[in-house]
Amino acid sequence: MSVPADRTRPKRTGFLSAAVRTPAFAIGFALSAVFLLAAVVSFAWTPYDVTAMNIADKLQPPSAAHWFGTDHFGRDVFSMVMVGARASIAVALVAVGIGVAAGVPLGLAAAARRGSLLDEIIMRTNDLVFAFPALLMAIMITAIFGPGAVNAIVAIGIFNIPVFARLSRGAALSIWTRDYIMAARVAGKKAARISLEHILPNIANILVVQATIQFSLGILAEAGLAYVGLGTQPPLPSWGRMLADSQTMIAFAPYLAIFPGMAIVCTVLGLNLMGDGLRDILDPRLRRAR
Amino acid sequence: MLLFACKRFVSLALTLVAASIVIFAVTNIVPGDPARVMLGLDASPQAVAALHRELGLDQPILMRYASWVGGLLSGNFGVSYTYKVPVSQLIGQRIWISLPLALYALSLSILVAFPAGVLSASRRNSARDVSIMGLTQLGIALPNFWFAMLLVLLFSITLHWFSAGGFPGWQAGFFPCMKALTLPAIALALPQASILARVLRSSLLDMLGEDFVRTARAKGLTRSQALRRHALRNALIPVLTIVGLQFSFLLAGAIIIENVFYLPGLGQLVFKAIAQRDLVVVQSVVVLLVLAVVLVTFLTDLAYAAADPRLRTRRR
Amino acid sequence: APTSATIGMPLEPPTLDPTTGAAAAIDEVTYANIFQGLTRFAEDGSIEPDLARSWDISKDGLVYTFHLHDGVTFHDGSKMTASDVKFSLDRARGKDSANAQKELFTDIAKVEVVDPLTAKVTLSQPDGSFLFDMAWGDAQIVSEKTAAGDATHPIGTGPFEFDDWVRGDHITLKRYANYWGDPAKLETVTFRFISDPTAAFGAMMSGDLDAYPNYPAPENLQQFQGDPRFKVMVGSTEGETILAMNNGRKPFKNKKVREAVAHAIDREAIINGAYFGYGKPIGSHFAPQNPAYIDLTGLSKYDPQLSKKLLVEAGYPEGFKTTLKLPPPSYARRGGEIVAAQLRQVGIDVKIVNVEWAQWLQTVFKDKDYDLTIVSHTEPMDIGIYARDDYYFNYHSDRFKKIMAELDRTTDPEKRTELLKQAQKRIAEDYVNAFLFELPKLGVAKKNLMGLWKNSPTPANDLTEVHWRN
Amino acid sequence: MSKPLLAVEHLDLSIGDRPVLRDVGLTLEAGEVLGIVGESGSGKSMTANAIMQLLPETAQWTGSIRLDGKALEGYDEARMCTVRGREIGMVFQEPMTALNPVRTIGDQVAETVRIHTDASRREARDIARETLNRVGLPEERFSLDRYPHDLSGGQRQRVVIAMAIVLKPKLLIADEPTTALDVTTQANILALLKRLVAEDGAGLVLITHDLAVMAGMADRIVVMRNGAIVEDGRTQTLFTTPHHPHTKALLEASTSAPAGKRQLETSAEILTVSGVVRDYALPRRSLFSPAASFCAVDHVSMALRRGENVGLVGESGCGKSTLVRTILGLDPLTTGSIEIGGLPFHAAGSKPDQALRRKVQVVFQDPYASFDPRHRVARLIGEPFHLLADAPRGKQRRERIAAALADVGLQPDDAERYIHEFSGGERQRIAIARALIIEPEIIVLDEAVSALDVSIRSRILDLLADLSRRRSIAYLFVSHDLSVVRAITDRIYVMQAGRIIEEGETERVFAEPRHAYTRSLIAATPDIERELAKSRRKAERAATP
Ligand SMILES: Nc1ncnc2c1ncn2[C@@H]1O[C@H](COP(=O)(O)OP(=O)(O)OP(=O)(O)O)[C@@H](O)[C@H]1O
Ligand SMILES: Nc1ncnc2c1ncn2[C@@H]1O[C@H](COP(=O)(O)OP(=O)(O)OP(=O)(O)O)[C@@H](O)[C@H]1O
Ligand SMILES: [Mg+2]
Ligand SMILES: [Mg+2]
Repeated sequence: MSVPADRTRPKRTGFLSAAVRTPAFAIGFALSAVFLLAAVVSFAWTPYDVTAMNIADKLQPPSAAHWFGTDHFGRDVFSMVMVGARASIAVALVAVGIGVAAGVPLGLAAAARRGSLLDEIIMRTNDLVFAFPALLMAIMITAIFGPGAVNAIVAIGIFNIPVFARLSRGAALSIWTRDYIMAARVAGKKAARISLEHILPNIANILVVQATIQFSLGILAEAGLAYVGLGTQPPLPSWGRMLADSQTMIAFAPYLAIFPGMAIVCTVLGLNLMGDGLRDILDPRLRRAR
Repeated sequence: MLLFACKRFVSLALTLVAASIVIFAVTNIVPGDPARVMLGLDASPQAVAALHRELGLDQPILMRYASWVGGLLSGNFGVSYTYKVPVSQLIGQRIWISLPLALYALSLSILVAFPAGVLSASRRNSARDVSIMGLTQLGIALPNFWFAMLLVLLFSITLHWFSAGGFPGWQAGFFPCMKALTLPAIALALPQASILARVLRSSLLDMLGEDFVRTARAKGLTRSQALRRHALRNALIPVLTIVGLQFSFLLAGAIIIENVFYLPGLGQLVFKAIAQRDLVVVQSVVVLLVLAVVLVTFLTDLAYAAADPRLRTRRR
Repeated sequence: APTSATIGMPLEPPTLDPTTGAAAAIDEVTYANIFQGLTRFAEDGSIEPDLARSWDISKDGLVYTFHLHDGVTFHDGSKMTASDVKFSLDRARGKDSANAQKELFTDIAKVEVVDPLTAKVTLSQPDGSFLFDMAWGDAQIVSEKTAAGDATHPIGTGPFEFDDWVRGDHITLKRYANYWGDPAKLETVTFRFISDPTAAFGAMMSGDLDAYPNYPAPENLQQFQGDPRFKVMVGSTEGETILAMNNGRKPFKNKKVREAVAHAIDREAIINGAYFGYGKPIGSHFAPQNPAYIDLTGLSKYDPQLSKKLLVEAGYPEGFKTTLKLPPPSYARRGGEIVAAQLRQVGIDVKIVNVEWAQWLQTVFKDKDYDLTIVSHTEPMDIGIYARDDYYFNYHSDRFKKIMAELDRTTDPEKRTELLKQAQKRIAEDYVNAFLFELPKLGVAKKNLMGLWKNSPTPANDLTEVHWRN
Repeated sequence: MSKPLLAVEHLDLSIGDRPVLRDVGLTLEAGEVLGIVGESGSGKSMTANAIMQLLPETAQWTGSIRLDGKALEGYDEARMCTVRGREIGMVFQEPMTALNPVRTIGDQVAETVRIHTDASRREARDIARETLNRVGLPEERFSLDRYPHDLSGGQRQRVVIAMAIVLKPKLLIADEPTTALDVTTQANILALLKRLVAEDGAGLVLITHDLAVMAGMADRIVVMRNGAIVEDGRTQTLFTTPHHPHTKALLEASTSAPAGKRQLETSAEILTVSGVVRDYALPRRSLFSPAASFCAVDHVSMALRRGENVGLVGESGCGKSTLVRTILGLDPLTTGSIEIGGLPFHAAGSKPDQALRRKVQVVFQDPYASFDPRHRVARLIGEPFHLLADAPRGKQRRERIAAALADVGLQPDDAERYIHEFSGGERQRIAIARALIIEPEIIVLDEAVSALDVSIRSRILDLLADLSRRRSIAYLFVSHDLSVVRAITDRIYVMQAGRIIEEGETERVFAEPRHAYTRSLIAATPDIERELAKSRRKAERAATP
């Protein structure tokens, strides 16, 4: 025996087809994929060796030999943009990873023990980290540990933690009020288990969207650190450092700034669009054809 | 409400204490001896030792923390190692650039973001919405120093409308100062405005789906009337949070922009002080900035209450 | 014609007392403008009388009697007398002295006031460079009454007096009405601190600055040269830019390795890449504009093959790994990248570590915890540092020390020149460091701003003669 | 026959490419109440929204809508804005969210006036004041400056009604205006609506799925199903002689009681609640006043015997759910204790006993919120196995799940589907299966059928009755709907403001309630027979002068 549908059943469509039908996502994905691909390919092949200098060939404008021209050391900018994608993407990715890995469990724990001392401590610590001027602290961190990709990651990652902790706490709190959480509690499940089985999967949407946003912020932050001379260190280029290095030459060799600049803009734009698209795709209210 | 304020106050105080410990610890871990930095390459060991004594760097660390915090509490921020003038005087000079700049940028950002957010929310997915949102995406994606550089290239070097940077000082008059702050404020405001517009839009869209907007429409309000009279004020709450955070960010986070436009703001002060190991300045300014953030958060909470009567008379 | 000028500077002086602070930026503001010494450097690096009208030197070279100008007043109105000289020198060499260049005064045994206009300085041993030493900014004459406040409000005897200092932004000086010599041509001078090279470019291009005597971005000079509003001044400094090697550490303990490094380096490429072609190659630690200079670059010609061979001989056929610590200036950061690339060509795998000045001073300079570093030694005539045991090169050579000891004792110019040449050769042949190039002084100014120094024998912006041409 | 006030003809509506309304036609005279009934999703709200032309952006429609002879289908958006609020007023279902939380009630009522007339702010406020008085929010207690958040649901609904009628529109549309309210409030609001329509001589379109409400309110009724009107007629006729099978089914479902209540021999007590108090701490009002607390459950004692069906009734907010949560061991007790099968389960200051937990399970009100949307049904139903030390695994587990599904009338292969693939009724069955799977002795049903519409509700009730007969499980049946409780329980407790005020055999309590509050509850509960009889009498009185 079955009961006739008393409400329209939400029609769930496949993620892929939804993704294709969401132009923001498709464009964003394509944009970021180009650079991701460039980063991957650069491990195997670049038109020129990015560490080899050829001072005699310096500051060549774009040409058939050097599509994006050469920099002040005569290095091929196209190859540098390819390899630079590696550093920029890796820094941002790992920094987001740190934020998620540390922030989400903290947020979940705080939500599970809402109002407890633990919650209070976690949230106040978050506030504290939030209250520090991020760039200044990043500078101090790199002053302590020395500049470099790893330390840039740590510096950016630390400031990702409260973002994810807050977000997951807030989202988890609203899930904790759902009846199915009550049902799980009636089934005798403990808070940690409920967090893992029910809360986490249900806040994953929001986390994914935020992760794309933090990822693009990470790329910008790496650029900012590179600008003040921290961030990834030579000889391997990063987009941020390329931009920083090229600024004094912008008036006579604008292509030096334009290409890495465009790379950053396109990747960040791509990621933001992807985030927007993901939100539309993952939001059940929008995804269900009602 | 009083209790709420008291609680907030205690947590504020605790935050500051924690912040002071963290910042003191961090500055003292940072390798590099302030005396060395001050005396330079060929300084003799005696000179360095003498300077150590003068700066009080030979005392045990707890003593130094205690005397620093004691000083803070009595309003004495200490004396800059490098400049040899009271830190409060340095801050006093810088704040008159950082604060107006932050306010200027924030106003620009709000002035741009509000119409943009409202315009795009009022016609979701229209060409207008899509283009405004596209622009905001771009605004977020542009690295700010790069954008600042382009502004200088266009407006000062090519067009000569603005000077490339610097600050004439308030004694030069209001308008020259505002003019000097214009390009930096634009550079700072662009990403902030973009973020704000996006938040406002999505918050408005959320509100437009609320029942009370439907009720308003049933009363005969047009879509845009309903948006302006009913959705907007409710949508302000998340927007306020962002505005609060942006303000504190602008106060201290403008380092890069201050650098590009050689503005002697607070960000520059700390940035240079870190490089020169002027620990007193770093510590005091950072604590002050933390205080500013915490206070601004506190004020946004109060602003919430003003915007939302439910919080004003909680459980009457 | 205008009577004021705005001068750009990359770094802000922390204080304004050259006798207690080390920063070059202090001298760049105060030298010859606010403070004056017994002697002074001229633009070409020679020593001229300043507050001391003339002097007598005793036969044994131990007693210097300085005759001071009459009518010299400090900016607070008080008269400058021999007792100020005594005060200044005693303060600088005293036990509690915070003078950064205390070495300059170690030979002084006593200072006496003969009469208000005559001061007598007795040395403990003859010092051939004493008059030279007295020209340093660190040896300038301050007033006993106001010395304590000089850090924030300097009171000197120069043609300009301190007016205002907006920290982080600018310092203004104004013409001192009761100056004892020829009055300055400009009424006010503003020093504006712009460290960011792009910002400096923007500030010059937009006309905010009248001059930038130590312009930080050589890559832009071409543009200024092509612009009729500006002139570019390329001069010399006392800055020997070197790739310093830790002689006390493996593998650089081995002279063969150091020699290999020296031959692996292509100076032309470095000057081209890091300084856009400005700068003179050097083969030892000595300024080319100095009369005693000899060109020793031939000892360390660019020859990667030879370099590889030397590495094999030294026992490193596969090369080795090492680190290169780089302080912030762009000559170091950019030069470092090129050096690293060149060393990689001969099999030396160089890891670059960028450090701040504070860290550089701590880890490299004080703790000597480094393999390689690049830095410019901007003090005039500083070859003596190679004789210092505690110096960060970890270079210990008795032969070199002997030359230096002899130099100190010698006052005869000829003989001194000879000794200096020996000294240059000694360190070049020991391949103590790889000597890269002499840092140029690159200045940019508006076309009709006249009288700026082209060269930089000491960090200074002497504005006494600066004026606008109509 | 005079020109009708509202005439809708051949209304077809689709949203996106999905047809929602088909050939809907209805008419309404001034002073008349037209009821629209139908299952959830049958298109009642869409019909109302089409009249207001407040439709989703993707909606397209054809047909004619005439208000007082004016063809609204020809009106553009700007002109519709002059009609809405002035000529048609609308009242929505959800009073808690229908008002803007950040504006005063006076403002919101006056806004309707200010938009449509050129009344000054003062005048508008005066009119608003008058209207609020009219809807029973007198000046002394409800100043114009109050904000919605400190009004109760019923009071808010009055404000919404005031907003709708302030300009005395000719047509008032009320879309389920009382569904979210408890019975007593519902009765008041309905009476208010009726009075206002009579006073202003307006027409009222009343939408509800509660036939009992309809019986008392409507002059004529249309029955909708799947976007079309299947029957329409005068109320009396429709109730006495329904034609369409769907109408018959609806009527049947709303009057049916599950057959065969057993006569219980007195068995052992399985659940004993003694002296339970649950305080909620309230935020302090000032620093120095003692921490205030709100006593949601106040010294409640109750008992359930093995296999007994016990009802717990009381109006919204009286503390029913709170009590349920303490019984389930989800909320701490302030004082008192709870025993299961004579063993201490949960007491003040101690954690609930995990081992006894398996004896009590629960079914919640909202079938949509009760399940994690990301898990398959098998996993959802199997969740309580967590309580068993020797939980079945593998094949055995699958069999148990299949059996539980079969118990509630679902297919074994439903175990592999996701919860969103089920209707509300099916979901509630799954919830019952989840409660049954570890064979508890008590099942608490907190408003378990309130969210379902009548036909489905009756089927769930049948299922529950059937299970209780077969398994001798004790039910604690929590509801504010007395007719449902009456149909299924043996004994009831009546709760008011946290206290149990009356207790007894269900029939006895309904037949001769002892407490005044119980009496008022019963009186306020709409009952089709009673309502029909009442309106018949009224009609007769009117006919015989
Ligand atoms: N915004 C919308 N977009 C698409 N379809 C919708 C929308 N709103 C309602 N529907 C569909 O229109 C149909 C009629 O809905 P309507 O709201 O009129 O039902 P109802 O009879 O009022 O039900 P209920 O008693 O639950 O309120 C339903 O099948 C519903 O799924
Ligand atoms: N967390 C809480 N803090 C303070 N008061 C609360 C809390 N939860 C519920 N209350 C109050 O306790 C009372 C009882 O609430 P409860 O949910 O038990 O009512 P109910 O009888 O189940 O009502 P309904 O029929 O609407 O579900 C209400 O007045 C409610 O406002
Ligand atoms: Mg409806
Ligand atoms: Mg309840």
